[in-house]
Formats: sequence, C-alpha cells, structure tokens
Amino acid sequence: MIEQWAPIVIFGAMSALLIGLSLVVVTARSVFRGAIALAAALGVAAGLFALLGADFVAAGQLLIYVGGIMIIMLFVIMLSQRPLAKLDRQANDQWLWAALFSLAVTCGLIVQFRAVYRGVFFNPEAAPTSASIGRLLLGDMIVPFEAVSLVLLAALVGAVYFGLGKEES
Amino acid sequence: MFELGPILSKAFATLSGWVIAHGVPAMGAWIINKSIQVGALVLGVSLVPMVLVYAERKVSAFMQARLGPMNVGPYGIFQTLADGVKLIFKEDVIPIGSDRILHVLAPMVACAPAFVCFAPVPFGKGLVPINLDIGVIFIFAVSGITTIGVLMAGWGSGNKFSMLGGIRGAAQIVSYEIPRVLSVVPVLMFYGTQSLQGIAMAQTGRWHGFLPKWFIFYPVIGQIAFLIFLIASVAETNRVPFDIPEAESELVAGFHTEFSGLKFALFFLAEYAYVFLSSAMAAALFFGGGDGFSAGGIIPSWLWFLGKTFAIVFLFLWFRWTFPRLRVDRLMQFCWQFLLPWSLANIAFAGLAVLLRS
Amino acid sequence: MTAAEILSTIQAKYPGLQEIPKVLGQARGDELYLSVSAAELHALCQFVRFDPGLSFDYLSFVTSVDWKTHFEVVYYLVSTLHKHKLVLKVKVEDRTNPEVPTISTVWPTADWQEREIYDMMGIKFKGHYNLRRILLPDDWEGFPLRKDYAPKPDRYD
Amino acid sequence: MANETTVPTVAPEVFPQVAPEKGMFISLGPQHPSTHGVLRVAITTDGEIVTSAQPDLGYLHRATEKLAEKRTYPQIIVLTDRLDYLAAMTNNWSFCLAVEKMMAVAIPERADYLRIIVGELQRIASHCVFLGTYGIDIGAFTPFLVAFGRERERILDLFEEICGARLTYNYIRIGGVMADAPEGWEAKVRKFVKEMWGHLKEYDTLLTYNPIFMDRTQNIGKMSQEMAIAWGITGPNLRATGFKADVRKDDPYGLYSKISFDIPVGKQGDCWDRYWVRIQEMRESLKIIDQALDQMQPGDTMGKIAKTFRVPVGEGYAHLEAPRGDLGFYIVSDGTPSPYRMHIRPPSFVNLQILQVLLKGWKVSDVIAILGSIDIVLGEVDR
Repeated sequence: MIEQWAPIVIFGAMSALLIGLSLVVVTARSVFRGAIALAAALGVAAGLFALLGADFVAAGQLLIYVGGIMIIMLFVIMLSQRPLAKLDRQANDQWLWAALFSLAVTCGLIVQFRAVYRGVFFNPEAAPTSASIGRLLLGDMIVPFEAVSLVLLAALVGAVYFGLGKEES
Repeated sequence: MFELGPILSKAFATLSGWVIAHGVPAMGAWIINKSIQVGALVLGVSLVPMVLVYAERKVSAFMQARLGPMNVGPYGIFQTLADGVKLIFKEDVIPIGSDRILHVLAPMVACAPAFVCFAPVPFGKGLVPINLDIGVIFIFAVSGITTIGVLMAGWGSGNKFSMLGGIRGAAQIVSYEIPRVLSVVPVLMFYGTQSLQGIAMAQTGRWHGFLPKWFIFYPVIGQIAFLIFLIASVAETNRVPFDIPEAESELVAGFHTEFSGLKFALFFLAEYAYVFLSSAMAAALFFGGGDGFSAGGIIPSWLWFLGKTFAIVFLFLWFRWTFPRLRVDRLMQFCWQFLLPWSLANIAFAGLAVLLRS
Repeated sequence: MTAAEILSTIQAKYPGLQEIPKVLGQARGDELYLSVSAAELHALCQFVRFDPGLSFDYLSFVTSVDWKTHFEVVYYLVSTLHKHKLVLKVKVEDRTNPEVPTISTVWPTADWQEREIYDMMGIKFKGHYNLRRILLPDDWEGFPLRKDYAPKPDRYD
Repeated sequence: MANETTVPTVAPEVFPQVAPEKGMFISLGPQHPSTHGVLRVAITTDGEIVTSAQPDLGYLHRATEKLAEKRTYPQIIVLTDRLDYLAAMTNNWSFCLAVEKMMAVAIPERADYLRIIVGELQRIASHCVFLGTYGIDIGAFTPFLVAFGRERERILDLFEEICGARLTYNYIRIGGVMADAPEGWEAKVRKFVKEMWGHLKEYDTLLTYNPIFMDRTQNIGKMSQEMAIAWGITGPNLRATGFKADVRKDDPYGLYSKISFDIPVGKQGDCWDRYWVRIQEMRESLKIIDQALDQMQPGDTMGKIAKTFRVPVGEGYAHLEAPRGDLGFYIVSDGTPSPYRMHIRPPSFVNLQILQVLLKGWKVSDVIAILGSIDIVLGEVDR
C-alpha cells in the first residue's frame, strides 16, 4: 500500500511546489526574489529527476543550473540593480500574450505526453546511470555532443570579443 | 574488533525485525531506521563545528604564543558550548532596510545543504549513511546551493558591505568550484566509480608490501590533484587566504555583517561543516578513507578515517593563522590562470596513465 | 646657507623685506625671521620654494597666534637640500575679516594646516580650494583658539 | 603664476577636487575595523577604481592646544601623553625639548641617554603595533598577537618598571627625566635587545617576505619623492621613497650625534617599502639602544630647575623624530607660567593629507593596504 502511494504523493507535492515557484518567478515584484524562486524551482525539478531514478541528471541539474547558472544570474542582478530599490511589477503589457502562448505550449506537451505515458514509477534502487550516459555521450551521440560544445565555444569567443571591444573605447 | 559498521548494521537489522514483528509494514521499518540514522548524522554534523571551533581557538592560540580559552571547563573545552548558548539567546536583529524574507531564509539555505552533503561520506568500513552511486557529484551539486544562501544574505541585508561580500563570494565560489570538480576527475577515472565508498575501498592494499595504495601516492597525478583540491576547498569554504567574501578589514564581516544570534550561528555552522566535509572528502578520495596500516587490528577504520580528516582540518587551521589575504583580482587570476590549466593538464595525464595501464 | 646669506638672497629680489630682529633677553631660535605682508606672501613663497639657492621645498608647519590686537600667521620653512630654515610671519590687522592668501598651491601640505587655522582662529585663506572646518563640527560657532572666545555654557556648566 | 622661469615639481593633478563625483559612494568608518580608530574616509568609486577620497576627521578632538594655554608647563607634559598614545615618550620628549630650548637649560648626560633608550624602545613598541595592525589589514592575524602581544608587552613592562605607567608615561620632564632607572633595568633592556633580533627574523619569515603579503603591498600606493616632500610627509613614509631624511641626523637633538646608526631607505615608496623601512628601523633602534647603554655613565638625571619656573618671553620650536615622523612643538611664551600659544606639528595629521591624492586610481581592496601603511594614530590627528 504505502509503497504504491508514497511516490504518487511525493510526486504530486513536488509538482505543486514546482508550479507554485514558477508562478512566483513571473509575479515577484523584486527581480532578486524571482531569481531565487527560479533557483528553487530548478532544485525541485532536480528532485523530480531523482524520483524517476535519473540520479546523474538530477545531480547535473543541481550542479549546473542551481550551482552555476542561477548564481551567475543572481550575480548579474546584484551588479546591475540597487538593493532596496522601489519594487515594481516585472511584467509588461504583453503578459496576456505570453500567458496564452505558455498555455498553448502546455497543452501541446500534455497531448504529447499522453501518448507515451506509462504511469509514474518510483525507483530509488535504480541502476547507476552515469556510465551509460557517458557511453552515450562519447559513443552514439558524439557528433551532437561536440556540436553543442562548438556552440559554447562560439559564445565564449563572442564574449571575449565584446569584452575586448569595451576596453578599447 | 572495534569496527562500528557491522555492529550498527546488526543493531538496525534487529530493530527493524522487532518493529516488523510488532505489525509495522516494511516501509515503516525502513523509515524508522533511516530517521534514526539521519538524526544521528545531523546531531554529529552539528557537534563537529563545536569541536572544530575549539580546535581552531587552541591551534591559533598555540601558534600565537598564548593559551586560548581556559575558563569554561577544564582547558576551556566547554567554551564553544557557552558561546553557542550565548548566540541562541542573543537578540535577533532584522535591519529595517532589509528584505525580510530573504534575510531570514538566507542562513537556512546556506546551512541546510551542509548536512545533506554528509550522506554519502564513508566514515568507515560499512559506515556510510547512504551509499550513493553518484556520491562525489552529489556532494558538489548540493554544496553549490550554499552559494545561493550567501547571495541571499548579501542582497537581503540591505547593506553595501554585505552586498560587496555577496558578490565577491559568488564570483569566488563559482570560479573555484570548477578546478575543485576537475581535480577529482582523475580519481574517478582511475577507480571507475563516483561512489565515495567505492573509491575508498578501491584504495586498500599495498605497493611493494608497504606503501599504501592511496591515490595521493600515485606519482605526479595524485599530488597535483590533491593540492588543487585542497586549495580550491579552502577557497570554497571562504577561509584565509581566500576569505575575500568576509574580509574583516575590508568589508567588516562581508555577507553576514547584519546577522546576529542564531542566524549568525548557522552561517558559522555551515562554514565549519564544510571544512570538515572537504577534509572528509579529501581523506576518502586521496588517503584511502578508512584504510590504515593495521587493518583489522586494534585501530578501527572509522578512527583512521577521523584521524586523517582531522589531520587535513589542521591544514585548514594552519593556513588561516599563517597567511595574509589575497587581493580579489589576484584570487581570480590564480584560479583561472593557474589552477584551471593544471587541473585540465592533470586530467590529460590521468587519461594517459589509464590508457597505459589497460 | 647662513641666515645672513638667505636674507641677502631674498632682499636682492624683494628689497623691502625686513628681518625681525631678536630682542635682548627674548627666547628665540637662530632661524631667520622675516616679516612679510599678506600681499607679497604668495610671490615670495613661490620665489623661496623654487629658487635653486634657497629651495625651501618643505613647509614644516603653518600656525597662527592671536595677539589680541592682530593675528600673526607663522610659516616655518625648511630646505631638505640645503638643510637651512626660514620663518615667515604675516601680520593680519583686520580682526573682523582676517584674510591671507593661501600657499597650498605652493606646498600642498598647507592644505589641512590652513583649514585647521581657519577652523580654530577664523583666518580665511584666499584661494584655498576647500576651506571648511576640519576638526570641529561644521555648525560650530566661533573660533576657539582666539583669545576672546567665550565658550557657550553647556549643560554641565 | 608668479615665477615663470621655475618648473613646479608639483604636478597639477596632485590637487584634489572636492566636487562629488558620480559612482558608488562608500563611507569607510568611523566604525570600521580598518580605520585604526575613529577616522572616516568618504570614497567614491567607479566600479572597482577609487575616483575620490576625502578623509573626515575630528571625532577625537580634545582641544589640546587650547587646554595648554590654561596649564603650567609641567602640566602640559600630561596632555602630550594623550596625543600619539602609542608613542607617548617621544611626545613628552619633543615638548620638553621645546621648553628647554627656550629656557636654555642644560640636561645631565645620563638623563639624555635615558631619553634615547626609552625613545628608541618606544619606537620599537610603536612599530610593533604598526606591524600587527598592518598584518590584520592584509588579513594575517598572527603577527598581531606576536608583535603586539609579546614583544610590545615586554617593552611596556620595562617602561612600567622605570616610570610606573604602561601607556601614558609622563616620564621625560623639563630638565631631565622623572627618575633614574631602577637597579637591574639596564640588564633587562640588554636582554630584550638581544632577543628582539631573533624576533625580527621571525617577522621576516612570517610576513615581510611572504609572497602573498608582497603581492598585496608591492607596487601599491606608490609615492614619488617630490610628491612626498611637497605634501610634507615625514618619517618612515618619506624614507620609503628613497629620501634620506631623519631629524636625528639632519637636526640632531639630545646625544644622537654621539651615536652611529644608519637611516634605512626604501626604493619606490610603495606600501611594502613603507613596511620594510619600519622593520629596518627597529633594527637600527636596537643598535642605538646598545650604544646608549654602553656609553651611559652613572650620574644625575635631573637638571637644575626651580619647582615653579617661568619661561622667558619669546618663542621656540623644537622637533624630533617620532615613530611616525617629524613631531614638533611651537611655543609662544609671554613670561607667565603657562604658554601664550602652543602649536603641535603632528606627523600623523600631515601624513594623512596625502590620502586625498594617494588613494585615487587604486582598487577598493588596495585602500586598506594604503591606509594602513601610512600608519596614523587618531589621537594625534585630531589632538
């Protein structure tokens, strides 16, 4: 009994938390608070991955998104905004269109997922996934993997270019 | 003889058997067992900083030609306890200009991950709370959350010094996280697992009958990896010579300038918990964990592990009371221009070594 | 250079300048004391500062004395090159609006010392870029080192 | 302006601008761990770079000059103790020199040697405080407790033995010194001097040649010789620019002309040079103390001075080399038992001015390093 229901309850709670945090991200009046909520939402998403037995992806989500990207975003906010500045609505008048678009995307996703849904499974004792992920990334998927790193390299070069250009002027 | 691992597992098996016999489902027994383990771990992790604070005071005192705390208890051993009591009863100040929610949440966000991080640490043979397959990555991932707490503290205090401290802290921790993770990669490549326990177990045995097969003794690769890991860990824990985020003489107290009482204590707890965690990781990754010279003899593996960990903790304390502070731009330069290239080169060396071995 | 040589060098350029003679029985160092008018001060300072023979590059201190009838501003100059000394004294007769040209453009070290004199004795330094009170609060009334300064009674008096 | 033919050695950008600039404003102090007392420095920055810095003083002003007009001369010695409270001996000495110069009294030789010994011990004690606090500014905590808590404490014990006080001594009096050294004091000083040589080596390994410390201080806060002289910088700060200037040599007072010692000078006037000059000065002070102990003969320690005395009408200025620079007293006497006007030439106050131009263009984290290296005592800045 309890073995069957516990994962459903945990999944439901986490999903509700995720949706709530996402709403906070778009409605928060302080950018910083919004960013913190986003970080928390990404953390909960990592929890969902862990629930599905994808331990490496969950850790990667935490390491890269929460521990890396979100910190850089907060860093940028702290550098560019003043603390204690007047809190303002962060949405502009296109919020309605954005909401409609998000709704459409959500509906599309639901339709797609219904086709492949096989029931929630909870597998804490799942086999370690990191080895197979490694084999996939450096085996069958080597071409897209390297292509993505090329994109990152281009971004780095661009950043260096802009960084240098600013210094000259 | 004094190994704790088998005794404990036997005790927990008996407990769950007894509980199940009384009509509790297996899942409930599992939850009860895990709750006791987690409780013990949390208690232990909260006690560790107290020991470390006392050690820090005594070590610094002996390095500075003085005695350190002597009044509370014999040789002042209860000084930290007294300070803890004082901090609990201190007035909790929330500045008017602060962002109240962030200000209150920040210490919790900074402190909580420190406890979670101890889950995959092998404290001895069979003495690992949860043997995660992704142990090393798990610790890196969860400890990253602390940085968000630091940033929340820096922003939420509504103080320029706090904010400067938060910004510096974020830049520093994100930068040093990279060489820190990369320095561990050779270890993972050699032993083919990410489980801390698996790595520690793989290091048992002797070369030529006397030199332990610890990773630190692999020529060149082991030493480079350990040095980079140690330096990056000092930076991650915001300790001298890398205590830029809380540089007392520049930023008053950096990100925790505005915190008092229990909230300050939580930041303090997090710092020392991470010092212990980094040392424990180093002991498991580079020094064979619970492997000792008289394996199976008088000294049990958990004592070996703690001994090694505290030896590395002593390095942290020694650094703090010897070095001046780096300047913030030099700090970044050191990370990106020295630590990062060397850790990448070390991965290349390790790859070659693994290729040659197989 | 001896005091006499310094005097002759300066008098060659400024013939009107007179040495303040030492009165019998008066306690005084053996430095050369010169009396300068406020109008001449700045030009003279430029001269003694940059003349290669004199080269008074180091202004040891600036201070002022309230003689009840007038103020006296004292400049103590030292040459780090020739190791000789010179004391300049400027008499300020006007007690209500005392004014002396600033020499902080010749020796920047006079900057705060002039501010302190203004703070304590109320002598204005014409051309000083930042003449504000330095030690006392900005809203302090009166100039404490003047002999006729009567402190306002506070709650302890 | 006046003289077209001379080339001013003071660059025009030396003069600070007071107009507030845009950028981030940081108020460093008056309650900040690194301002060594109650100094406030208002700093505006453009990113990491300091664009203007204005020290704000007066938090510790005690009107010493005004008080002196109402006190008799011996009573003023007590006031001078409170100026540079880390070097009260040299304050006493400087004031007594000025009064003695006006009265033209002869000082017994033994008193003069005792003055040299306590003066140089005071210099070592003061530099020990500098060493410790500068270490803290840079982030090294241990030198503070070693230099401040061990060596300086021993010097204070020696002072306590000779005059009964540990901070405000009132030991050097007009006409001599308060009391002769107690029995065995000289041997204790000799022992201290011997051991201090070893301690100085310890400081060198702990801080002076520490790569991180050198990285933090070398090439930071450079001061040129011309700039230093124009701003009236004296003492170790001036010598760090490579300029050999020391009142003990240039304008000898006491019996310094009988003692041989070197003036250590730096090379480029950066923070490390200012630090290094002070360390070297401690070594020179040890040499001076040794020589003074060798040359000192038993004898009187107080000149012939009446209990109540008047200083002849006139004026006098005497200065000496205090640990922080050229400390002078300018006294105007009208023949009454108290001075008509007393002006103090405080080295810290004058040295501090240069912060207005010295901090400009450096990074925020260098501000502390530069401020600490100037070595000020607020008691003397605010008087």
